[in-house]
Amino acid sequence: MAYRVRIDSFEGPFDLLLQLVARQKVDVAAISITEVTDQYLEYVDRMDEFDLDVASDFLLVAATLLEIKAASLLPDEEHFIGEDMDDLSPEEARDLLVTRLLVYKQFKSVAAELAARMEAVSHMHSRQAGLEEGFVGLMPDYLEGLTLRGLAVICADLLHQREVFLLQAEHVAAAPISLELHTESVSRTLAHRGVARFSELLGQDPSPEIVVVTLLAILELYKRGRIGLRQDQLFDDIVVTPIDTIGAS
Amino acid sequence: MEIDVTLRGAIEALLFVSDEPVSVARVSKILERDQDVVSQMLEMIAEEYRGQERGFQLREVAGGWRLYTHPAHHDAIEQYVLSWDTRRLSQAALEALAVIAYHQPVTRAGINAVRGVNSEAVLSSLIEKGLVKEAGRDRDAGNAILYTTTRTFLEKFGLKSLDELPPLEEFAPDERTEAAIKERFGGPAVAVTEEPDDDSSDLAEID
Amino acid sequence: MEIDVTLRGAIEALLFVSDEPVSVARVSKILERDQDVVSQMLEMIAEEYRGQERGFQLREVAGGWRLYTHPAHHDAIEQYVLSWDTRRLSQAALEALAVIAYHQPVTRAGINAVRGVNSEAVLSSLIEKGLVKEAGRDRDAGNAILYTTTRTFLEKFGLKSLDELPPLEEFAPDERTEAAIKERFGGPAVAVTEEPDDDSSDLAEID
Repeated sequence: MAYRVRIDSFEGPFDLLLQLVARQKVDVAAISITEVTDQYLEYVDRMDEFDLDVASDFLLVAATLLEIKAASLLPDEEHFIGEDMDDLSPEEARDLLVTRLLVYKQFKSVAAELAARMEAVSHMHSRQAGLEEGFVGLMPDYLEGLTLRGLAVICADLLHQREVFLLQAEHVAAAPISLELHTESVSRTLAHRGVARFSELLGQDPSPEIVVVTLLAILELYKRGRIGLRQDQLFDDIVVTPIDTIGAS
Repeated sequence: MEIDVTLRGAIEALLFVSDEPVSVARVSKILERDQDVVSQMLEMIAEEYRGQERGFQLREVAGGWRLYTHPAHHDAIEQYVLSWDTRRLSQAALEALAVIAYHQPVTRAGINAVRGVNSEAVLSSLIEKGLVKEAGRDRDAGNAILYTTTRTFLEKFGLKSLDELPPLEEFAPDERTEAAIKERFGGPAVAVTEEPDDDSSDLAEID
Repeated sequence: MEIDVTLRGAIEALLFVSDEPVSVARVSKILERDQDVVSQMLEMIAEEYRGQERGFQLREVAGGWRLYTHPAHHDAIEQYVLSWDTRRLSQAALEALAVIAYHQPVTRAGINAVRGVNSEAVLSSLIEKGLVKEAGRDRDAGNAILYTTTRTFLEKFGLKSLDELPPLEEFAPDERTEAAIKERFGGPAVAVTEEPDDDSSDLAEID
C-alpha cells in the first residue's frame, strides 16, 4: 500500500515542469533550459519527505533535464549520454520530453473538463432510499453461500494483515535512503568529477545513514566493475576512480 | 391560482431522495417556508399525481409524507426486482461488512483503517442492499457517521443478537505467526502459552 | 393523441424503484411492449417533467434511463441529507481517469507514461470508487493488467456512452503554446514568426 504525500500543489514531475516553463520569460533558448533545470532541481531538493516511487519519477526527469542541459553547454555532446538513455541523442531526449509534456498538458486540460462535468452531474441525485418494504423480500440473497465463520475469518485476516503492514511500515521508515537510487547518484557524481575521495562523495555534514549508504553504493559499483578503489593507509580516505577514466588516461 | 413551481420542485426533490416519511415541519424548516404553505403544496402534489395517474403516489403516513409506487403496478415491479442481478458481494464489500459486523458502531475512517483502502463505494452498495445502515454520529470524531449492520443482516445469519457472532480469537493467526510478528517487533519471542481466558475483554481490545 | 397512462405509470414505477439506469430493452421485456413504444414513452415522460418543471428529471445515461432530482434543488437536498458525500476527485485521480477514458483499455505503465508519475495509489482509489475496473491482460506487454472505465463512470459524468466524451483533439495545446514550450527547452526555434511581445497570453495558456 502506498502513501501519497502531496508535494505542494504538483501532481507529478510533468506538472511541475509545465508550471516552471510557464513562469519563465521567453528568452534565449540555452538560458531557458538552464534556468528551468535549476528551478526544477531546487524544488526536488526541497521535497524532503515523500514516497520513493514519487521521488524516482521526479529524479528521472531531473536526470533527463541535466543531460539536456549538459549537452547544450558542451560542444561535444556525445560523451554526455547517460546509461539510461543509451540510444537517444540529447536532441532526441529533449524532443521526447517535450512531446511527453505536450501530451500531458492535453490530458490535464481534458481532466479539467471532466471535472466540470462531474461537478454538474453531482448536483443531480438518484434515489438511494432502497426498496419499499413490500418488495424487499424479493431481492436476491447477496450473502448466499457466506457463512458466519467465513465472515469472521475475513475480519481476523484483515486485522492480521494490518499488523504485518504496520510492522513493515516501521521497517521501511528506518531506511529512508534507497541504495539503488543512491548508487545511481554516486555514479553520476563520478561521471562528472572523475576521480573522487570518499569524503567528497559524502558532502558536508553527512548523517550516519548517508555514510553507510554511500559506502554500500561504492561497494556495489566496485562489484559491478564500474570503479576502482584504493586506500593508502588504514583509516585513510578512500580514493574512488571510475573505470572508464582509468582506461582513458 | 398560479402554482409556485419552485416550491413544488423543491418539495418533490426532497421527497424523492428521502427513505422515510418527511414531516411538514421538517420541510418547512429546510425550505424556510410557512408550514401552511408547505402543507397545501403537499396536498396539491398528491392530487396532481392522482389526477395524472402517475406511476407513483404521495401519501401521508405516520410521521409525514412519503412517495410510494402505485399499487396498480405491483406485478411489474415484482417481476423487475426478481430479475435483478444476483451478483454476489465483491471481496471488498465482504471485507467492509466483516469489519462493520465486528467493530460496530464504526465510522468510515475506522473501516478504512482496518482495510487499508478507501471503502466509500463499497459502503453505499452495502447500504443499498440493506445490509448496513447509518446509526448516529461519533461526537468524538468530528461528528463522523457511524455504521452498523441491519436487522436484515442478523436475520440472514439467523442471529438473535450481535453477541452471537463467533469470537474473533478463534480465527487469530496461529502461534508461530504470532511469535514471528513479535520477533520482528524486536521484542523477546515470548511463547504464547496461555489460552485467552476472557473473551469479552479480548474483544474489547480489538475494538 | 391519447396517452397510454397505464404504460406511462408502469414505466414510472419501474424507474422509481430502480437503483441503476434501466435500458429500453429491459423495460420492454418486463412490460411486454415494443421497444419503440417504450422508447417514445420514455422521451415523453422526460419531456413532461421538463415542461412541468418537476423537482425530478428523467435522463438517459450509461446505456439506460434513470430518475434524478433537478439540479436546481441541490442545496435543499444537501441540507436535508447531511451525510451526502460531495468530496471531489483529486487532480491526480482526474488525470489518471482521463487517460483511461481516452486510451482504454490501457495498462498502468501506459497511464504512468502520460502522467510522468506513478499512478498506483490513484488507480486503486479509482477502482475502489467503482469508476475504473480491470479488464483482462495485455499479452503484448508481459501480461500487464488492462484497465477500462465502468458504467458508473458514464453515469457519474452524465454520458450516454464513451462516444460522448469530448473529442481529445479539442484539448491539444495550440501551435503557439507548443512552440513556446519547445523554445524554452532550447529546441529548434520552430517558426514563431511574431515577436513574443504578448508573452502574457502565451504564458496564461500554458498554465
